[in-house]
Amino acid sequence: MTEHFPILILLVPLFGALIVVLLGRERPEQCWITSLISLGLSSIISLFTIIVVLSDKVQTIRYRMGGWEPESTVFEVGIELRVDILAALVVFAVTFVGFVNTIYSKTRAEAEAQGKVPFFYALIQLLIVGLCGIVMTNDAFNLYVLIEITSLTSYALIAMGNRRAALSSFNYVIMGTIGASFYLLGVGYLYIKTGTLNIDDIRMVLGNDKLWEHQSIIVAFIFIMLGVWTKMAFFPLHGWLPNAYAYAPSMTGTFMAPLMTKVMVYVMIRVMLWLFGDKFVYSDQHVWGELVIWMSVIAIVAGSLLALARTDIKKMLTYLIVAEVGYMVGGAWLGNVTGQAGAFYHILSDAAMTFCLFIAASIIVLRIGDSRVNAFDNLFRKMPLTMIGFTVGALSMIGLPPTCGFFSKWYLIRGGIEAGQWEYVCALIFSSLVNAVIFFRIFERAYFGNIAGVKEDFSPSDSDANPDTSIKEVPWSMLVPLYIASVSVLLLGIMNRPLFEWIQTALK
Amino acid sequence: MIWQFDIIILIFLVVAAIVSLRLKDLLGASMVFGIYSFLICLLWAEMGAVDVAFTEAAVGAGVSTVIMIATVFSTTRRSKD
Amino acid sequence: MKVFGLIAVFVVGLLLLSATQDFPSWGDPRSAASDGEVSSFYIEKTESVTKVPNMVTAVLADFRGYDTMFETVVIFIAGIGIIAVLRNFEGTDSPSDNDNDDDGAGLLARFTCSLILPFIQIFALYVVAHGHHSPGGGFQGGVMFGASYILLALAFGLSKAKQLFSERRTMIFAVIGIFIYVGWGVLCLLLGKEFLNYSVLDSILPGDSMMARSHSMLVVEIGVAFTVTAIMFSMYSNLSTRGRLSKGL
Amino acid sequence: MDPIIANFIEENIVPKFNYWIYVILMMIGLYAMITKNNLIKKLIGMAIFQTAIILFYVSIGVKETGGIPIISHHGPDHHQEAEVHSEESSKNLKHNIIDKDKYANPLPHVLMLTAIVVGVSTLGLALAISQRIHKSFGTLEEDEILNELRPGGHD
Repeated sequence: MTEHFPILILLVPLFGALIVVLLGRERPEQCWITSLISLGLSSIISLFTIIVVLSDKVQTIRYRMGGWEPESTVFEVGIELRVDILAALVVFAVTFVGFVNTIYSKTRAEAEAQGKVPFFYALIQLLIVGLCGIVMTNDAFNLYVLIEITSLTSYALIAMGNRRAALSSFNYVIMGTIGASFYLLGVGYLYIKTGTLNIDDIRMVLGNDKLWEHQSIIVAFIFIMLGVWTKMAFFPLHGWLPNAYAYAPSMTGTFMAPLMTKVMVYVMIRVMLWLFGDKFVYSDQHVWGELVIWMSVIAIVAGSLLALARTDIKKMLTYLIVAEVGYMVGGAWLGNVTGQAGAFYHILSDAAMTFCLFIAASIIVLRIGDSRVNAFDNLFRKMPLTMIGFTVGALSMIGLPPTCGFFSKWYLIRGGIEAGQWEYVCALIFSSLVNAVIFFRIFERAYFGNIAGVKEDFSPSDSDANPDTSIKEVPWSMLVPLYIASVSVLLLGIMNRPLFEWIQTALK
Repeated sequence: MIWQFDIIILIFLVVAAIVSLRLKDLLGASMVFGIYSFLICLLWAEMGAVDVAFTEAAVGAGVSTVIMIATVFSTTRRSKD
Repeated sequence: MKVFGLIAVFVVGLLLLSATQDFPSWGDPRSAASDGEVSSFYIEKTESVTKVPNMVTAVLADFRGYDTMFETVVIFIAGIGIIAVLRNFEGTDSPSDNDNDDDGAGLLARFTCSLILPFIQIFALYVVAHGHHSPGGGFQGGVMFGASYILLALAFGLSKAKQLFSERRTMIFAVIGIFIYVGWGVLCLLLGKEFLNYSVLDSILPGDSMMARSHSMLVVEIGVAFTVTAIMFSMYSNLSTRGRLSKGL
Repeated sequence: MDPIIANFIEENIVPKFNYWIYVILMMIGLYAMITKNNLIKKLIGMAIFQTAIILFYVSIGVKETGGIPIISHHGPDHHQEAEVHSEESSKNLKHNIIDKDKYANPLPHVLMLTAIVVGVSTLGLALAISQRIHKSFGTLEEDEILNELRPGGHD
């Protein structure tokens, strides 16, 4: 039974999506329950997968689709799934965030999906299928198909919002197709030189035949990296992300912001270490190592400054995501295990804290009716329960112990010092300072209210007239996800040592 | 695989691609895109990829063109470039 | 923007061209991809292990059946995505559009269509069923079957086509298609082998395990055809009416 | 002609003509996707871009000596097998040796079937999104949409 866990994680939400479509528009309540059950089941299975992978016997589950054992050939002829501890952790993060986000969607889906509730739940479950598949597959072309599944679902989910969401979704279609097609081109260049599509086999052929110096392999690497960077919104290619996530329906934004870019970072690490191998990527003959670290420094600085310049809280958070992507790219390219493990640990912790912050921000925007920070007067008094969750996420983003943001940043800085990349270390510290400025600005506004004497072009809305009656706490279906997210931020921080050790052993 | 045939279709392909992008009338552009799909389907049949050619004939020259024309009819034919 | 685009495009093009210099020549049978073990395995062993002469069908539905399952899911996503983005359940956005009746094309077009529609549909079924021996398969046949409904909608008006293939019915058909495909894989799982390992199905299908693979390919192709037929029609009917499904082109 | 250029053409362009055309088509499509102002034109560029990549993949699978990837036991290539009765030949399949140079590589074809499907799905969804944009902005030109957004936009 345990050997079938990888495919079961995928099949349960897939069936959930089919059932939800069959249920139809007349039964939104049952659609919610169905997707809650299917995602809950899927996250339980992925939790068991972590336990199985961590047990003494099994370290890596390999699952051959269709049972095609390579008999006469050395290479795989079918498609293979490969689940190690890294994949199991990310899959658990994906399914668990999906599950918690479904709780959050309970009231919002009916309000924001305009009578298309079943399609929303079906698309979000298929998105989860795609993300889990991306993480687990061991076939370069299958990865492309799954990337397209996640892209198509996210185009549709974003375009379900208002008219600006449709426009940003269109830009996302263009950028996303360029990214995915570049990835496909890179895989084609690898295939023409190696004759196989299995990730492990490609690495083996590249190593055995000494293809590393070939121009086509170098070009393939550049194109795969460009494609993946486009999908993860690495700084100069980030154009599609802020508008898409800020204007999407809130329950879509809360799911996609924590996960989409992080899963693509996982793909990048996997491409670097498993598809091409560290001997190729970190080789001294290529100039790109230093270059990418500098690009990530620029991404971190630019993302932080752009976030500082925004007053709209959702836009601000999306630019912070751009900066966080810079952290992870830099960490993965440092060339030592500490940096890679730090980048991987940051995938998990960033997913948790972004999820926490996005839920809190969505709740606040929903209740205030204004997304500008200037409208956040006295929020600590009006919505204390929400603001506690927001504070936990914000402290983690700044990087204060015992939240997970502190530890992941700590490992990344340690990796940077080990590699001697001081510009990267400086950028990380600078970004933490900027984050502190950003969030303490919000805290000040929310705790003390508008300080008298400061003139602003902010017209007081109705909420200022009777602050105590109009703004109330939100229903439990929104607060519970927020608290689960904040608790997981703290838990990931407390459990940092065992997690980090698992990650390090898997990377070695 | 006949390479003379191959080269002629490839050149036509480039021409069709440029024409469909230069036309200011979106309906015409969609039609020329259908021609482009049909040419590329011929190319694949000639290269021995019969299944791909069949799919492209049904999808590229058929359904893609139809849904593109449907969109042009229900939005606008005008294009500035 | 134009200058920037031109520079970006030329950089990309030059990079790609610089890599073609160490490609094998076009059509070289000894190139790594064509002479590699995987490709040779498919060409030499496909017929002996699956009894299907069309290698493309065999690789598509069996060796890489997991890819094809997701290919069907992609089509399904496109269908429900278009409904989620465009469908307007509240009725018309401008009432005047609904006034004139939708009665399709002229008499000649209707007559021709009613003559050729049955043949299109039979040929589509042939393409699905004969995919093992000739080019074709579930996807191509499904597209043709869907196209026959599109033709019906063009000639007789969308309302006529919707009587045969209502929106609810398209969704059910699309779901049934994926259900057949995935369910067939789950059946292998229940019988104790890997997902999509058709060879274990010889206990319930006639013939040995190789014939079971051959028959199972037909089953999953039928599943693909269901989904593709339904979604192709759904795509057309939504896109041609701006999501109102009231009046076609 | 300059012998160096002639040599370059001889070695790099003639045997790899397909790869050159695919790069040119890809550049056309990419240029249209980046610079075109009309949304439908961008999508046509996207479709051209995708077919260019499919052209590249299909070119990988071509063999000069190879035909279509469907095994035939009655074709002119298999005289000795054609004499044997077809039922017997399927029984003795294991003893038949299939010459792999006679058939094109099937794997790129399979991959490209999937890519075509992905392409048409993306196109359909993108057309739906552009119809929605047209419904709320009344135009498909990118600059006109951005102009309309500017006064009220709080970006």
